[in-house]
Amino acid sequence: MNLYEYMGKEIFKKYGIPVPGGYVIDNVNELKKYEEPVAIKSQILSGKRGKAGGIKFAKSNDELVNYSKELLSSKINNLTVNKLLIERMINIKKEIYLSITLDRSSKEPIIIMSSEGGMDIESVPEDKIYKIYIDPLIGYSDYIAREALAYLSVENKKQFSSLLRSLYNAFVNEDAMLMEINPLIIDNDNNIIAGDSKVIIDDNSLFRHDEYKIKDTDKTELENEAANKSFTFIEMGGNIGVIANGAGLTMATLDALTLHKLKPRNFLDLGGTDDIEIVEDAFSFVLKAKPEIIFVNIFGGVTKADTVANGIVSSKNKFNIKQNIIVRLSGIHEEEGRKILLNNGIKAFPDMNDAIKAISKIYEVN
Amino acid sequence: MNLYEYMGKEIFKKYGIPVPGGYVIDNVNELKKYEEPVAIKSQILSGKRGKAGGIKFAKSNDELVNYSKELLSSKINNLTVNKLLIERMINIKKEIYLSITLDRSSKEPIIIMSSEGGMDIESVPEDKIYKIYIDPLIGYSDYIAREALAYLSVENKKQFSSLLRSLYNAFVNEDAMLMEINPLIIDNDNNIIAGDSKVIIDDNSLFRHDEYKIKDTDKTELENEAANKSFTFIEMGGNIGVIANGAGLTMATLDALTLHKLKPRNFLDLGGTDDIEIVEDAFSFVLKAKPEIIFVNIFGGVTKADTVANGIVSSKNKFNIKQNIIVRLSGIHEEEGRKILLNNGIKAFPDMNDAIKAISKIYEVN
Amino acid sequence: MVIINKNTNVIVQGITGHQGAFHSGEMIKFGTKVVAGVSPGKGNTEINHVKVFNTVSETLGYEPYASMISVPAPYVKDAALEAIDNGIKLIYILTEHVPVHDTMEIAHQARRKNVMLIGPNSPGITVVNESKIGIMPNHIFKKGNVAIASRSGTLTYEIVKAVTDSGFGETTVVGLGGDPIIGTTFSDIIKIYNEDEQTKQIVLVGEIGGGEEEKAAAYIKKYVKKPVVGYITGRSAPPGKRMGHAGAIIEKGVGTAESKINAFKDAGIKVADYPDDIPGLLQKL
Amino acid sequence: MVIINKNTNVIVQGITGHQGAFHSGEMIKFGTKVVAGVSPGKGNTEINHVKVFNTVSETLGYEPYASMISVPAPYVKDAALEAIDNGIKLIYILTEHVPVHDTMEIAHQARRKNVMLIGPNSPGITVVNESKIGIMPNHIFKKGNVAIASRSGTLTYEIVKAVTDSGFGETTVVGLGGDPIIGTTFSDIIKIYNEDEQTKQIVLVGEIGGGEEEKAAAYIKKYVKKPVVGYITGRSAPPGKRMGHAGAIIEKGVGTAESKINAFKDAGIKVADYPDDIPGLLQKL
Repeated sequence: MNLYEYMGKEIFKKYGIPVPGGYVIDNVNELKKYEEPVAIKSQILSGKRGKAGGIKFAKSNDELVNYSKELLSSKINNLTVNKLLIERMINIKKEIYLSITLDRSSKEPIIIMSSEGGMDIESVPEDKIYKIYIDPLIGYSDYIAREALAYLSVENKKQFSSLLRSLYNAFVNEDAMLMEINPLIIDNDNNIIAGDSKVIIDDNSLFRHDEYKIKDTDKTELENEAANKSFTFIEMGGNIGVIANGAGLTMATLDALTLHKLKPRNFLDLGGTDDIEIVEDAFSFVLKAKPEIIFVNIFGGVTKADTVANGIVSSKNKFNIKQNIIVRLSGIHEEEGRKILLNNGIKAFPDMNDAIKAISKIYEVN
Repeated sequence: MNLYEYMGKEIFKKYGIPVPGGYVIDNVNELKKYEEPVAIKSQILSGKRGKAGGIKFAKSNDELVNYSKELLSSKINNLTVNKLLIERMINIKKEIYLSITLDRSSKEPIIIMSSEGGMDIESVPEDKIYKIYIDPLIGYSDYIAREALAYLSVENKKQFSSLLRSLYNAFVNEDAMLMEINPLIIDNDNNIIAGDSKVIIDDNSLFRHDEYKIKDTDKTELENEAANKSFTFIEMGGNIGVIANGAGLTMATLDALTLHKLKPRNFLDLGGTDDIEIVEDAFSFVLKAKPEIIFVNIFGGVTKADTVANGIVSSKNKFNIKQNIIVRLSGIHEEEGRKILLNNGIKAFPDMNDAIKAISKIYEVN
Repeated sequence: MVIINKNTNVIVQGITGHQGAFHSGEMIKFGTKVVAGVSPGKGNTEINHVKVFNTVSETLGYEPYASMISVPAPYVKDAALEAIDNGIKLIYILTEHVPVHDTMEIAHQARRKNVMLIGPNSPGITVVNESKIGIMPNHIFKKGNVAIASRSGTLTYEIVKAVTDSGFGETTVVGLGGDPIIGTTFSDIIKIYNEDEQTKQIVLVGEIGGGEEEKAAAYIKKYVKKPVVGYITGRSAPPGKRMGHAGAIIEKGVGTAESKINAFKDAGIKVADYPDDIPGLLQKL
Repeated sequence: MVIINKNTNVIVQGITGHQGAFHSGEMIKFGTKVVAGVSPGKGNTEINHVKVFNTVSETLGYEPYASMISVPAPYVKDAALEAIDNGIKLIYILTEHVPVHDTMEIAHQARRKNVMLIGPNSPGITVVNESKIGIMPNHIFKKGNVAIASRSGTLTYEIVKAVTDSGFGETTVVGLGGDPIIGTTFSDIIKIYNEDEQTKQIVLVGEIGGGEEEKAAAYIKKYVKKPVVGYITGRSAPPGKRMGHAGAIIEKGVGTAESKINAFKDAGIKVADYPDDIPGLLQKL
């Protein structure tokens, strides 16, 4: 799950990583009296927040109140701003990029650094990026900071060393997939301060982190609702509702539709199941997304095709589905399954491409 | 350093390992009013405390007061009792042996268990002892308790598993060389309770454990005083004071004296030095042990023989040493060194055995 | 054949669970030598005529070589470390939702102890006519000359069935797992398939996320003479979204379908647009 | 010769410290190729005409094979992990008083990465006429056919000198270290000495504590044809007392001089009562 900047900074504080003094508000009534110049930062899970106008700087109480009013409830990069982080302004001598993430290839945590702070790391040239791999069986040791400091020019080496150790501890203890500080600010007194935070916590670790059991707000309402039912549901913006089984087959289904110039409304992985009710649950989510057509693509392996067929029929009746349902049903018990569907007036194909062609035809006809 | 039972049990408590309710006293005035049967346990660093009369059981207030008076300041196994641990009596259904120590050969922590609790583990036959090695790069994992429980019959498996994890955490975090619970008591309600504690903390780790900077009381006063000056000084009970350089050579010196039926008074390793003052410090400790003769055995490698010779001469004058000083001086600058000594009336040999023969001769003559 | 054969002794950690019980039964039907089960607290019971023990240590008399781990995600690390510590040489983790920090530790300890790790979140490994460890449906296989590796489950079954139905048949099928960090990867498996004499052609079913398809392509370009067919899912996936698999995500521009497809093409791999196209791209040898 | 030779590139971690500075100078006089020094915060300086860097990583251009670690005990683990991570293949730790839990971790990581570890709390290794890493006095050696291993410092110098003075001379001398847990032990070194063609006879200087002398004796009994002379210190030591070396302690009846002497005798090793007796027990070959 992606954490808001202010939540990432709370973690930083807990591990002794300096952050600018500040506070969070949901509401302008919670603003404290203006005392010094502050940044007003929209708490949304989106990059390039500043460029999109999500960060304002106030040099008076009026500015503080007016900008806060302006930002709260506004839409930045298509996301509603529900919270603001009001932070003391830091004088900036230098900006550094620092993150710890997982390197999939080496299967290790990796520290990524660059003296080019404040920019998206993707846009920094490779030769200005420095990487250190950490052996997870050994963990962090102080020489890693020394190696980092051979690359980064930082005056306050002791503070940097302690910060890097803290960040690594936070990364491991909090089961993070990413902890990014961009920019890591060095101020005119050579203090090192985390200017921003981007933290992603491993969803699969939440059983040992009660503190993160909050609403994961980079998901839409429907996505969250599905997640609570243990479905992976992703909104895609098209018009063809999709139910498939297995993440791979579901992705393949979306890809195939797209290659046929059709636009999927969603990703929904039914999972490996043999339960009619779960099929009904899947339909209920897809229907909430208001698709024009529903495409069900099932390969029966563990999941039996006839069970799914029965689930489709019962869903159609239960939810009084008016939309066209196109089904591709293959694998174990496929013939029984297709027979059940045809008997109930639902088109069923053994082949995925034939099913998609049938959908294309509907759109051509319309 | 060896910790007293009550100190070990404080560590256990900190890590959530159950111990009997109790308190420590230096003085009978600190006794609490008798409420239930208690054990009165002399806090001395010695095995077989019980057999030597160091543990008493009180079933009334009178007994509590009288036994406490009797034990405090008494000598048990030649050690003075300065503290008592007053502990609630535990009903005992079963006694187990459990310890974690370092296995020198595998270079790993090792868990040692036996269903024969309450006895010295040395006297338990090998086939009743069960060992589990822990990989220090991986640490403890719960399967280790399951493997232990395949050997030990314990009803309350969940409590045992949690206790073993706690003991391992304590062992690592406290830099222990030994954490022994003998007996580990299982009471009539199947609760598991640490009946005793024997904990040895690595002296070399004390820089990260301020809490253990206490007087290590299994050393004599002189040994402690020497330790504060960074000398290893061990009292041996004989009459020949020994100063040698290097732990190996010092042990070899004691061994050689013993093989010649001579009795060393002490072990004192001068270390690798080239400083006259350190030689003087060494003499000051050996003199406090009141030896009949002083034997100095030096091989000059890094330490130069002439420097030591000068140190011996200055010590003799400074401390007005009346005892015979026999010196064996070899290695770098040995001839200069022996000359300095002979000029000051001190017998010096190039060969260790010749020096020891000279000491033997003194005793034969006397 | 490779990795396992009909003489491979297999234990199942978590054999008394819903998945463990069902799939160990299916494995036995397939012909797998399931010699013992492990389920803490269920020792001295039996399931599918297989004896159940509390610890892996107690199964060592059966000389297990491989373990299938099907325990709840919070206990996977403990089970895997137990298996490694007891000398198991092949560990397959079925379980989904294993914390990635746990997987890192398992993977490193496995490498240190020369243990082959498959998964987590994988459908397992099937060597046709020999042995199956995992959850792939028994009925889809037929002995042939195609080796398949995939990051998916159901999609793999579908492709296997298509390969079977088209008459080619398979030597070995490995599901590598849908997590961001997995034990055996494409670049590991391609070496094994390349050296396997019975395997005449290879199918790789990749997906968005990470760079293992690209690494495998580089290896194929350099060393592999056998025909390879590739397929990549997730072409239509938006960046930053986990597409059902924890590992199927485009992060900071890395792991796009485009990059993988280009790497495949550059290595001379024939790339299928649809899974159904795969049999047609295989060569009649 | 074994372990190191005149072409072995050596770095010194802690070269600007009192010990590091003095002994790196002595090593250079001996003929050791000290190619670089490491001392955090002292980069861009020079000592004994050797360039000093802040990190091991920066010395890699000199292709170091071995590192001598002479930093204060609290920093030894960090320095050793740094050396291992940077591909150093032989690590010698001079420092005394290293926490034993740190040594365990260093030793396991060294074994995992195929690094030879000598020490901690060791006088080092000398291969006569080739290279010296450590603090043994230069002047005591003479090229000969005796290999010596010992857990002591000064006592070793004394024995080396006696072997030199008696005309035999040495091939290799290794100080294993006085700590309870050390990298290379008697049972490791005996294999190396047994295989070294220049070594015709072997001297082992053991002491109370642990069981490595016994393990080496068992190996010698089985495999070693070369004459071996042994000596054990601590015969007169009371149990439970650490005799100067953290490792020289009889614990729970384990590690007595008697046990070691008996094991030596049982393996056909001639046992000296006094260090001075050792040259007399060596064979004129």
